[in-house]
Amino acid sequence: MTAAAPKSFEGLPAEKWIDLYTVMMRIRQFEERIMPLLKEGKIKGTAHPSVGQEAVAAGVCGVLEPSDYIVSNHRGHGHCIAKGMKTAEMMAELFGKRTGSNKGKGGSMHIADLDQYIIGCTGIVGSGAPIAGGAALAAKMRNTGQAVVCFFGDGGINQGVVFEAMNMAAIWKLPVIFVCENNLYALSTPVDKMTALKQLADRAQGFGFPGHQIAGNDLRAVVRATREALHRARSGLGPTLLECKTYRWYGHSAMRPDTRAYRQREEELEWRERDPVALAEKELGKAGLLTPERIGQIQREVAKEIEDAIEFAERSPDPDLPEMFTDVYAPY
Amino acid sequence: MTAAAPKSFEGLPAEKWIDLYTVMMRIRQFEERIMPLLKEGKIKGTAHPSVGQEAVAAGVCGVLEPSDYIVSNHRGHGHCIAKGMKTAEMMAELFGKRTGSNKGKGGSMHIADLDQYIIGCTGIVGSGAPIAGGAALAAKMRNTGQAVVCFFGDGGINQGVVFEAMNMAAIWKLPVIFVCENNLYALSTPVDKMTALKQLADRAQGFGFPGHQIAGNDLRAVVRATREALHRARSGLGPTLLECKTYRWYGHSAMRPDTRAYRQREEELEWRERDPVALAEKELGKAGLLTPERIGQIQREVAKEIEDAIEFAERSPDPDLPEMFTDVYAPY
Amino acid sequence: MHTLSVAEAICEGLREEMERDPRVFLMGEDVGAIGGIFATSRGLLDKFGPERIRDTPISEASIVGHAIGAAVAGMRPVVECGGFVDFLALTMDQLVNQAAKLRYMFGGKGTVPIVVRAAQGSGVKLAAQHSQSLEAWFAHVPGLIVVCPSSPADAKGLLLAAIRNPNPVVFLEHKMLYFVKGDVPDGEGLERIGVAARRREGTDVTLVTYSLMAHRCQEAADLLGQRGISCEVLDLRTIRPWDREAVLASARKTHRLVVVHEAVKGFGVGAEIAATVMEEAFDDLDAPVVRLGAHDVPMPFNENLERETVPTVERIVEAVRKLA
Amino acid sequence: MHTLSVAEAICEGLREEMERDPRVFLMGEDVGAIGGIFATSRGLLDKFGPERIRDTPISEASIVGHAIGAAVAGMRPVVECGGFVDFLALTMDQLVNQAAKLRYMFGGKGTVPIVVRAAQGSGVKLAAQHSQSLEAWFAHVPGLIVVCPSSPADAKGLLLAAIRNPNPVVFLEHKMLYFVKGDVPDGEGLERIGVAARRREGTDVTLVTYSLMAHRCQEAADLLGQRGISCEVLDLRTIRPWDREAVLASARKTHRLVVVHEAVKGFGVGAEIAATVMEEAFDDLDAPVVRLGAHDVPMPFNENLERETVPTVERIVEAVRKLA
Ligand SMILES: Cc1ncc(C[n+]2csc(CCOP(=O)(O)OP(=O)(O)O)c2C)c(N)n1
Ligand SMILES: Cc1ncc(C[n+]2csc(CCOP(=O)(O)OP(=O)(O)O)c2C)c(N)n1
Ligand SMILES: [Mg+2]
Ligand SMILES: [Mg+2]
Repeated sequence: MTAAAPKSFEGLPAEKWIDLYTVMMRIRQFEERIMPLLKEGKIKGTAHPSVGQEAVAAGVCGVLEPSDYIVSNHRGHGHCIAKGMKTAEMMAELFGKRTGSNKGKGGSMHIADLDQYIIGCTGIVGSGAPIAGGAALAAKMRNTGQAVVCFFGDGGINQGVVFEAMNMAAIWKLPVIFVCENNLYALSTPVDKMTALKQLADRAQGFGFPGHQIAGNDLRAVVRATREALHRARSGLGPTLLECKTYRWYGHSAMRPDTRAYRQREEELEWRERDPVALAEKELGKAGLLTPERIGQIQREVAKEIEDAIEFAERSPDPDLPEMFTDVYAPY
Repeated sequence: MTAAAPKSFEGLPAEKWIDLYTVMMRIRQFEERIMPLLKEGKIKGTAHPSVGQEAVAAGVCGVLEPSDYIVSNHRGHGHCIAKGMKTAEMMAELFGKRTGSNKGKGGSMHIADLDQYIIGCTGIVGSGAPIAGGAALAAKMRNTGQAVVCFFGDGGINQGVVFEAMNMAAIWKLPVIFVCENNLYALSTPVDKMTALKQLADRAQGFGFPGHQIAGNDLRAVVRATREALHRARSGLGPTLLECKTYRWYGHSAMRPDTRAYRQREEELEWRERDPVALAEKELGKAGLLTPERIGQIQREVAKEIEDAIEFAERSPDPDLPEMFTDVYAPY
Repeated sequence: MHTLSVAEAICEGLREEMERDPRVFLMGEDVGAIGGIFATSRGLLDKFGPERIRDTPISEASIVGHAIGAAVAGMRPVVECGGFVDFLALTMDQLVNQAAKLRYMFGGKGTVPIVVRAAQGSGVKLAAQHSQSLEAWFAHVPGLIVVCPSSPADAKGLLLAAIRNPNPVVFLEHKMLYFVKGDVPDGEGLERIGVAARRREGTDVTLVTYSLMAHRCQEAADLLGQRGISCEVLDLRTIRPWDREAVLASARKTHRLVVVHEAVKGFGVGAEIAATVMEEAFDDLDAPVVRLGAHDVPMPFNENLERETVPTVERIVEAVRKLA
Repeated sequence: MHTLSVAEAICEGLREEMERDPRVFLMGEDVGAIGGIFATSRGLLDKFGPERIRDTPISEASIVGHAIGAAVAGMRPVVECGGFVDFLALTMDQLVNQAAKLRYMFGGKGTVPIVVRAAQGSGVKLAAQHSQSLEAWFAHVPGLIVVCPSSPADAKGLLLAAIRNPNPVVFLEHKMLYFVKGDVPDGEGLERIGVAARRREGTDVTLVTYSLMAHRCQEAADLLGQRGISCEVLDLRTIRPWDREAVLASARKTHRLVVVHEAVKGFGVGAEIAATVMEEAFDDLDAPVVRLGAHDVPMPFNENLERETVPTVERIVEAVRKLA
């Protein structure tokens, strides 16, 4: 940082913003790197990359306390990275290795780390919402001051349990933040055909709690809105719905790279212009928090970290066959 | 009717109002009569009487076309009567008799009559909503002009599929009217603890269609709101939520007659004051549509009908044991 | 010993466990003011207050979901979903795709100590949507534990075991048993999951059963005893894991088995037991294992039809007589 | 005859049936623009438009619910719920408490001609929430029909039968079979529900199977044939109702049976078949019926573990060799 750099910005210490930017870069590079690995078959199954949506994960998770919970969805790498998971463990998990965060038994759609208060990704769209509510209920009953973030998409917002969980959070004033990443499509299905609302944030009106639409590619806006929602949550005022408008750059998943059947090239290019990483660089640069040198340094550090993660994953052994039989039940 | 009686009232023919009143009386007497029969064990299982809520059933169903569908819930006798079912067949069903509307195989919670476009009562709270949506979808795809009414309670409004169905009706502009009978309690649970809304009608705001709160014990208000919603539905404008505020006079069900654990006597008495039948008598009397003589005559006619229905039910045979095995599959 | 109904025994178990362990709480529809649909939480609201005896909206899937989240976060929730097992159909994703698999998917991190209680069975004339017995669904799911007590002592003792178990337990009560009374030990009376109870020793035929049918089998065994047929009656009590050793040992002794449950026969628990006994004790069997279960129909409303849909004492007696 | 993959055969069946019958339509997540999660409706949006190839929100329970309502009102909906059978866990209430029981509860009035299609099975490294085989759940429910085709011809022929059937049909495809090619008759090629196909005649052992495992059984039978063991392979194709006669006839001929399915062994379809064969053909059996199914675990992600979780050709061969 140059000598003239401010100590804080938007009420947060300068280092915090550097951290958030670093997290965005980490997500970006992690996701960009796994795609060729998926094609090569080194990463098995599928994965849902979140490139283009980094500001949501970084901004939301960046202002949480370590002991706040998050519940993620199928597009969850970014959330997990932002909440503090080690990329090496995540990468090993994608490789299905014994050293993976889930011992190679979960894979991309189930990455989790309870030590980081990440209750996990889930492959059933919407299913995390009541689980998030339950964690929030536990926090409330025990008076721990924890908040819980529940991530889901514009598709997930129409799942029965998401509605139910919103209602339960509303009546019990649970410390939940419902973060809807509205990337305009649920797989191939455009959001404006799947609700009749002007904005998804209005969904909250049907439950009696506040909902806000946010420019999801604007790190600052995400941070601001999350802090406000967190304040509500911790004050016992209940849930908030944050609709973060964003866009996924690539296909729905590694298995479905093509988007042309349902998205226009122009729209894709337009959103590429609104690259959240570039936007953060610009904003934080303008605020005197980031210099091009620092950016370059972060990029290199992160690149090294991801390469190390890949090497770690490659080097790690597969789980032994008997691992198949463990962890079905906790011992009793 | 006296000579001075008007030919129409509120844009509906005078006879229509007499019919609606008669339907209310039929529901009232049907429900009042089955309660002792349940205690005696002549009617088997349970039943959820709708005494106190007659204006909703009569007012909503009274302005439907015969070919409009209704989907009811567990508290459905009134809906079925209002939509045109024969009380004798219903009574025989409650007795579990072969002559019952469902051959004695459904009972109170499953009374149905597809010939009357009654897709039926259901014992799973909320489950009728998507089924109603589906019937509406069929109507829309075939351009039949039919509308579909979906009845549920203040408890049912929090069931996942009810939310989902509201959303689907909104996006497809289905000709559905969601009629929420808000009788203030779901079994023992007060409505104001189970949503954080000022009024349930606001639920519709989360979906982008209109919702209205209505005095559910006021036949005229119910008729008016239903006609408006029907107009919307038939014009292709989509669904409406009608929250009809009402009250059940008795216990949740025959098996749970007692209410004292969750309702105050004062509240019960207050609502008895707002008896929808008495209110209709007063209103329609004032409008010159009903005289005390006519009321007496209707009461007697209905009483006779219900007695006949009971006699029919008593006289009817049980289904033969092999009936157990029929109707599991349609022949193929 | 003291005498309690099954409903009272469950209530006693809940109360004692909530007193013992502050992490335990009860959540579900109408569990508070009226003390539960089947009176299994009577008095608990007054004792523990609305935070720990928590009424919920009619949102079954999310009741289970909230239990999962609370459990992962360190609580020990017991939930009711409107009382009837039929409503658990609404919760299958949360129960099967989330609760049962979470620990495995997470590579052994995390536990989901929830108890999902529900009432099974027919006999109350509530027809097809309120009379099912669905234990076979849950039993097919690795990661779940499935319990079906038949007596007040077991209801309490197994409920304690279920609450203390670190895994998700589907705890299946029976509507017709709630008011059945029996002796309950004065201490905690903890029972072990996975252990069958031999209700009666016998030499000619083994009846393998559970829940309400355990009582019918006892009655049948009485009648059969009068006719000189000696029945051994095994009450499984737990369906997943079920007590293979006890069943196989009895099969090797009597050489004849009848499995009796109230659920639909086809693809029911009886099939697993019959198939396993055949696999493990084929040469010990003098006759094929007989299965009795409900006829292959939804539950009819009419009470005569309802009664005949599930195994009756007469049908059990007849099946055993044909076999012995 | 023409050659199609299973996915293409399904698509052809849908197209022909939609052309033939205006009541038929397809509804589900992503069935339109991308032609379905598993490419089973490719090109249909262009041909039939968005009313009849209808994309839905991610609201699985209500997709089935809407199908039920539309069916009762006279349509013939085919629905997909996000493609994977695992997501049908979200729909169990609509499927089991509504669709399967409606006609019965209504005393024989009304029919629910819906087809709920879903993909079962493992092999694609998607772990525990995307790899299940749940046919045993559906098979336990009177009122449902359950179909599990293994070839393109059956996929098409049985899909037509399912759509024309007036009852709710759960139509279970297999992810690993979508791209498997085979001959499909040039006419409609309608197949009958409830009839097994004898894929191979044999004399020593009968393999009873379906879906992907029908292929593994054929491979195993090839290998076993080389070692002088003659296997009969029965592909059930329909699980409810299943073809008891065909299985029993074969059991009476070979006196030895192995049931092979991908679903978890415990409380699976194999148990019903084994138990039934024992009941009906005990004296014809030279050995207990052997069951092969998945190990008692959620599906692990790692591909080695995944591969070993379900029956392999080697395990089938080994099981038959032990028996024969
Ligand atoms: C219950 C369920 N239904 C369907 C799917 C298949 N599926 C996976 S992701 C997805 C789209 C989700 O869209 P959205 O919630 O907007 O998240 P995004 O992928 O856009 O991040 C679908 C349909 C699933 N995994 N779970
Ligand atoms: C899915 C489901 N959960 C629970 C029940 C038990 N139950 C039957 S009626 C009822 C209350 C319904 O309340 P509401 O929707 O307000 O209708 P009301 O009884 O007041 O008419 C409950 C909880 C049920 N039948 N179905
Ligand atoms: Mg999206
Ligand atoms: Mg109510």
